Amino acid sequence: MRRRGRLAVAAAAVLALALIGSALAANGARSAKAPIIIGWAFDGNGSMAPFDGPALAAAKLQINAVNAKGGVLGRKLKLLTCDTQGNKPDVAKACALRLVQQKANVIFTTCDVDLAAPVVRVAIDRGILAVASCIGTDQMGPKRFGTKGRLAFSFGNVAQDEGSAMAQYAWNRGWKTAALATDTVIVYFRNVVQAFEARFRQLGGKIVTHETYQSLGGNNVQNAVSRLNSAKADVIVTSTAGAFGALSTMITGLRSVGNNTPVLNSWAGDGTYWLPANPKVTNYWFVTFASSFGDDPSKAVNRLAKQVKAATGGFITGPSAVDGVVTAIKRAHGSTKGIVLARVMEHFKNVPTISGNVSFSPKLHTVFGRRYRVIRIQNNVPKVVGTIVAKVVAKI
Amino acid sequence: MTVDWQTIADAFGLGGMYALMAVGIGLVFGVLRLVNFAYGQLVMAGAYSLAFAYERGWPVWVGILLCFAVVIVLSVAMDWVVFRPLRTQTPAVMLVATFAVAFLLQSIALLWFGSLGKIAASLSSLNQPWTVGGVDIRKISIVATVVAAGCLLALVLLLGRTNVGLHMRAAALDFRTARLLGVRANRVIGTAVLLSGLLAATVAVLMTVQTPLVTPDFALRDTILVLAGVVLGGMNRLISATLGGFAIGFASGFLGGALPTNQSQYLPSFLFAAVILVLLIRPGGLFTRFGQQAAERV
Amino acid sequence: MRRARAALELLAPVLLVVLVALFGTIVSSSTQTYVVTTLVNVAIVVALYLFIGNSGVLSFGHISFVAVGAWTAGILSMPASEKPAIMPSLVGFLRDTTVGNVPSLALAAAVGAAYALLVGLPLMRLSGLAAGIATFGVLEITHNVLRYWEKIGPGLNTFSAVPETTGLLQACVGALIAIVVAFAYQWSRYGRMLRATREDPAAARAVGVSVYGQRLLAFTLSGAVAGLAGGLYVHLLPVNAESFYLDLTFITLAMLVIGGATSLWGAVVGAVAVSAVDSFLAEAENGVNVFGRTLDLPSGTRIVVVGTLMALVLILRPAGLTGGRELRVPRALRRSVLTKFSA
Amino acid sequence: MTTPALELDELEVRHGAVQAVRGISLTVDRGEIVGLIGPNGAGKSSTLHAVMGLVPPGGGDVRLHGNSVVGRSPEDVARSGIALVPEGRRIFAELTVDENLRLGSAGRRFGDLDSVYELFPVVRDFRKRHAGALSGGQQQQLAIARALIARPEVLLLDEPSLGLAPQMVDAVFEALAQIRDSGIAILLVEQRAQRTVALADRSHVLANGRLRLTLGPDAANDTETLVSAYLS
Repeated sequence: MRRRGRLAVAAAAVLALALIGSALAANGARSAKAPIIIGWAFDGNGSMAPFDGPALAAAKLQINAVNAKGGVLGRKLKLLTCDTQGNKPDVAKACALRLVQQKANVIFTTCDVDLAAPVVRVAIDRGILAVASCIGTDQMGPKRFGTKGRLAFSFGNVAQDEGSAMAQYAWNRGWKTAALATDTVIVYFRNVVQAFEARFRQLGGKIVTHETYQSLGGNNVQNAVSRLNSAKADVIVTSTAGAFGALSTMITGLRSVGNNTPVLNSWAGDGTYWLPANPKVTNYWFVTFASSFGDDPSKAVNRLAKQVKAATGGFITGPSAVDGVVTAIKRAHGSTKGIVLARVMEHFKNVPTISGNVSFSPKLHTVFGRRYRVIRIQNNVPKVVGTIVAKVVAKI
Repeated sequence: MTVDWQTIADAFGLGGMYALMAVGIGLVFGVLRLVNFAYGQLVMAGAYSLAFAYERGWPVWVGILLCFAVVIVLSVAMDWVVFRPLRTQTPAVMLVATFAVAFLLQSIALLWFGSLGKIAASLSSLNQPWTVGGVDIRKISIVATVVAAGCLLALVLLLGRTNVGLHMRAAALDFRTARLLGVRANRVIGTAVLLSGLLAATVAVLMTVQTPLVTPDFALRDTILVLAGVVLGGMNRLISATLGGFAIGFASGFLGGALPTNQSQYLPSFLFAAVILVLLIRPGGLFTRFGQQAAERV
Repeated sequence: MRRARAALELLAPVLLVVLVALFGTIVSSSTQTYVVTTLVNVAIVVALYLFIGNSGVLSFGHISFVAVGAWTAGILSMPASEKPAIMPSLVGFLRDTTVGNVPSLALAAAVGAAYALLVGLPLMRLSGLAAGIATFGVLEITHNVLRYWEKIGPGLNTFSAVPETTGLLQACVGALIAIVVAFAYQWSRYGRMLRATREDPAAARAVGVSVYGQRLLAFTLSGAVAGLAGGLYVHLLPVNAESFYLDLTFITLAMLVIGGATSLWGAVVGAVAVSAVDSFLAEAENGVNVFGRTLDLPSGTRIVVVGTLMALVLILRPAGLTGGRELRVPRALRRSVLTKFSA
Repeated sequence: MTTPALELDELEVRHGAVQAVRGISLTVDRGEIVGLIGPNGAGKSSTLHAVMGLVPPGGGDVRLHGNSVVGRSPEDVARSGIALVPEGRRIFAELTVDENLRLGSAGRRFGDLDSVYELFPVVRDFRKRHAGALSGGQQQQLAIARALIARPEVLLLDEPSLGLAPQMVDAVFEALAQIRDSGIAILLVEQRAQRTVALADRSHVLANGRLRLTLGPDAANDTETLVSAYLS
């Protein structure tokens, strides 16, 4: 027994020593030319990893390209990363603090506002601009983070804009009635469908039914399938990510009972990794930032897509965010102070980036007005079938 | 409330699937007195095997063979590395150990295959329905239920009528005495673990029919529900455990259909409230004879 | 001698916690995050210990009490101006009431206790697996309701505007309060009665101890400590409903069992040891400097190593690192030092 | 001289730092009952456990018909022909009497049911009942019957009379005599010294892990010798 007690103490002591070691972590050495440091707290292996990873990889390429052309006002861009390991809140916060210690001028964060919150808090509390590459709600900004939230921006498309674009596309295709299927597990999914409904009604469309289900292990998708199958509509509209599990189940379920109603999804439904073998997916549409399948209207996009092996079009938000931040720094005459950059960015109006023109407003710190790619999947093969820009940002 | 025959058909299908999972969990409990929380990760591993085969374009039957091989190896390894050394420990330690194993397997899957998920090769034609009076009854519902009933029957006969089964029960009740009588206890328990592995692999094959995307948390929620169902039904007998599994699956499917759609997100609350209520009224199990208490290894 | 034993039983965990906190003062602000989290984890695991360790009944429901504590403290201490953004549907009195840091923690403990009492009233009649599944059901229901019911909280949103008042000092004090409460309880007659029911329920009943009553008392008390820990948590990190669900339940239970479920010392050692390994590996994945050398582990090492270590400790030392016993001083020391204490 | 059925040769057993058995040697031959008596903690049960392979011997040897069984697992020892009636009977209360009997033959031929029934009629009468429903004495009979069913060469009994009513003790000892007559070697561990000495062909007194004294049946009424053997 005494031995056990001692063992425990010894173990604790060793661990303590190890932690002391880690306390002496490396300090970022400052280079003489004073580069602009972008710190990126990304998710290396959790639920956001498939989105953060390609965005980060593509951003690196973009940063190299900017530096090759002489950098920003003569200063090089330097990227420092920290892995939040599945966006564990304590690791995320520690990462953000670490990046601050390493003198990051701008801090990039993960693709979900709730998971990004620890990082955003650390950055904006210290007057540093916080940028998300692909958060899709209107919450990355003052709406969610109050006055200091002025320093928070996202280069994702705001759900209100995306849902509105989806409605416009559906209406243009001649779909007059829609069945809504809301995945309630995250706010972005809900907002997209709400925005679709608002805009679709405005255009004169009719909503046949509202169904809800829960991805991420909820076992009621089959119930939603049966209900959707009994509703007669021109299109079934949903917003859910393939990786969250319910999408494959829902499409397989619908198609194997012989229901071939078109399904329209948001950027969340991008990618081919989730396509079931049999029956093959057909009559499936989604809107996205860019095509990751090599047929994007923009050559630059296609080149990047090939280099980073992106699973979804979200990868383009990484370099797009870099472009946006570079423009902001230029317009701020080289300042990297958070509030200065924020003031500039709030007035972005159709600022060109690799993923098209982006706009912000003092109220909306997430992109609207971007040109969406519409991709259709037939027999498991995706193909760009058009582009669309939302005329209005839907009110929800 | 919209309760129709379609809802009942869907609920029945879910019940059949959960009953099949319950047979495997109930068998391990019956023989090892162990609540194996990592059972779902066995199913997950099997499903990833199917996905592995699909990614390489192998025929479905090769994937199924691979699935069985992987799950069986994994379950036997689990028995050797974890269950055997802990056989005499308290239920809390054993349960937490299975948590650790589950957590570990899930982490490995996450690192190995990523969080996007992989599509599994499957017997997807089973997803097609027979339409009876306007109600779509998916073939998988029938298959799952029949397989569950078949496995249950086979195991009940094995446990009740054969010497191997007798030895299994004896080893479960009193490991040491069974060995003193000449029962090769580690071997018979290993057999039970192997059988539960077979069942897990079967579950993996059938579950991917309706849920073709395999993620690291594949079958996790289902395992939790089935565990609740098995305790609810009564863990001491395989039949009551299986019925418990069926009941919770059916209840889940039924409530999912009967709840207004905007309340569907509260389904877990309704379900677990029912579970708690039943446990308070019949702590020994819904399908056990009155007065029998579920007894875990103490 | 009895007093000496009691003194050590309290001092050992207190000292360990203070050491951890002192360690937190010499590290970088980023590493300090992990130290503070470790201290909050100590409070949670001590809450688990208070009930599970003394009663021998497994509970999967305690993280619910942590969650309601976090909800209480989070909602009430958030500035009223920030509330509408995160919690647009909040009911009136929650929307209009704002309290300070300390009252919010006290209320978190009170709500944790009240919820535990409410849940315990029916559930403490159960034992064994039925109790395990029923408490798990509580976790499921709590998580589900907190996640979607936007009238009483942020729903799916993260508590991103709660004042970050849990620093080293507050976390340390919180952990110490938890330890003192657990200690006082286990040395009280109620604690002894409950442990008697753990060893032999029938015998305890025979001498007039109400198993139900004693369990309910411990459950409520541990609910208070868990609620306090939840309050500390929400003042430390932007948490949401997912933060108080399966992962936290399993990791804290593992901490308890790994430390040794039947002693306060075991609970604290388990929480500190597992948190330390976990934090060190988390740091190492992003590169740490250990004695002059940079250690940079590949992504994902942490979760696999932590899982493996947990399984290994359980297999090799099923009674936990401390063997489930309180710390005793070696005999030689005992005479010289402890006689002074008891004198 | 033929090799004895069971032979313990300088057997030692350690439990951690404690030496429970310190080198004992004895033999049991076919058709013999050998008693092993002594106070609590003398090392009697440890001896049986070492024979069965439940604890590894710290030294010495155990031979069945001249072949060492040391190092084998309990189930292998049982299969090679040594049966133990464990302390506290250890019948499977949840199983039927019949199933308990079937377990006795695990891994060995299913032996002579009739002679077992003849020896213990109660086992036949309650065949279909749960073993837990039997009285203590009946359970002890079942435990012995279960050990006999596989026709072992050596039968070890650990305190078979513990907790039984006097008439039951009589019945059990009577049965043991009959079993001996059928040619089985019996090693009987008991606390009831006097009865054991009277029944056994010879009895060894064990104290502090050592054999102190060997008594013949005639010593059964020599209370003085018995008491002094215990107290030595």
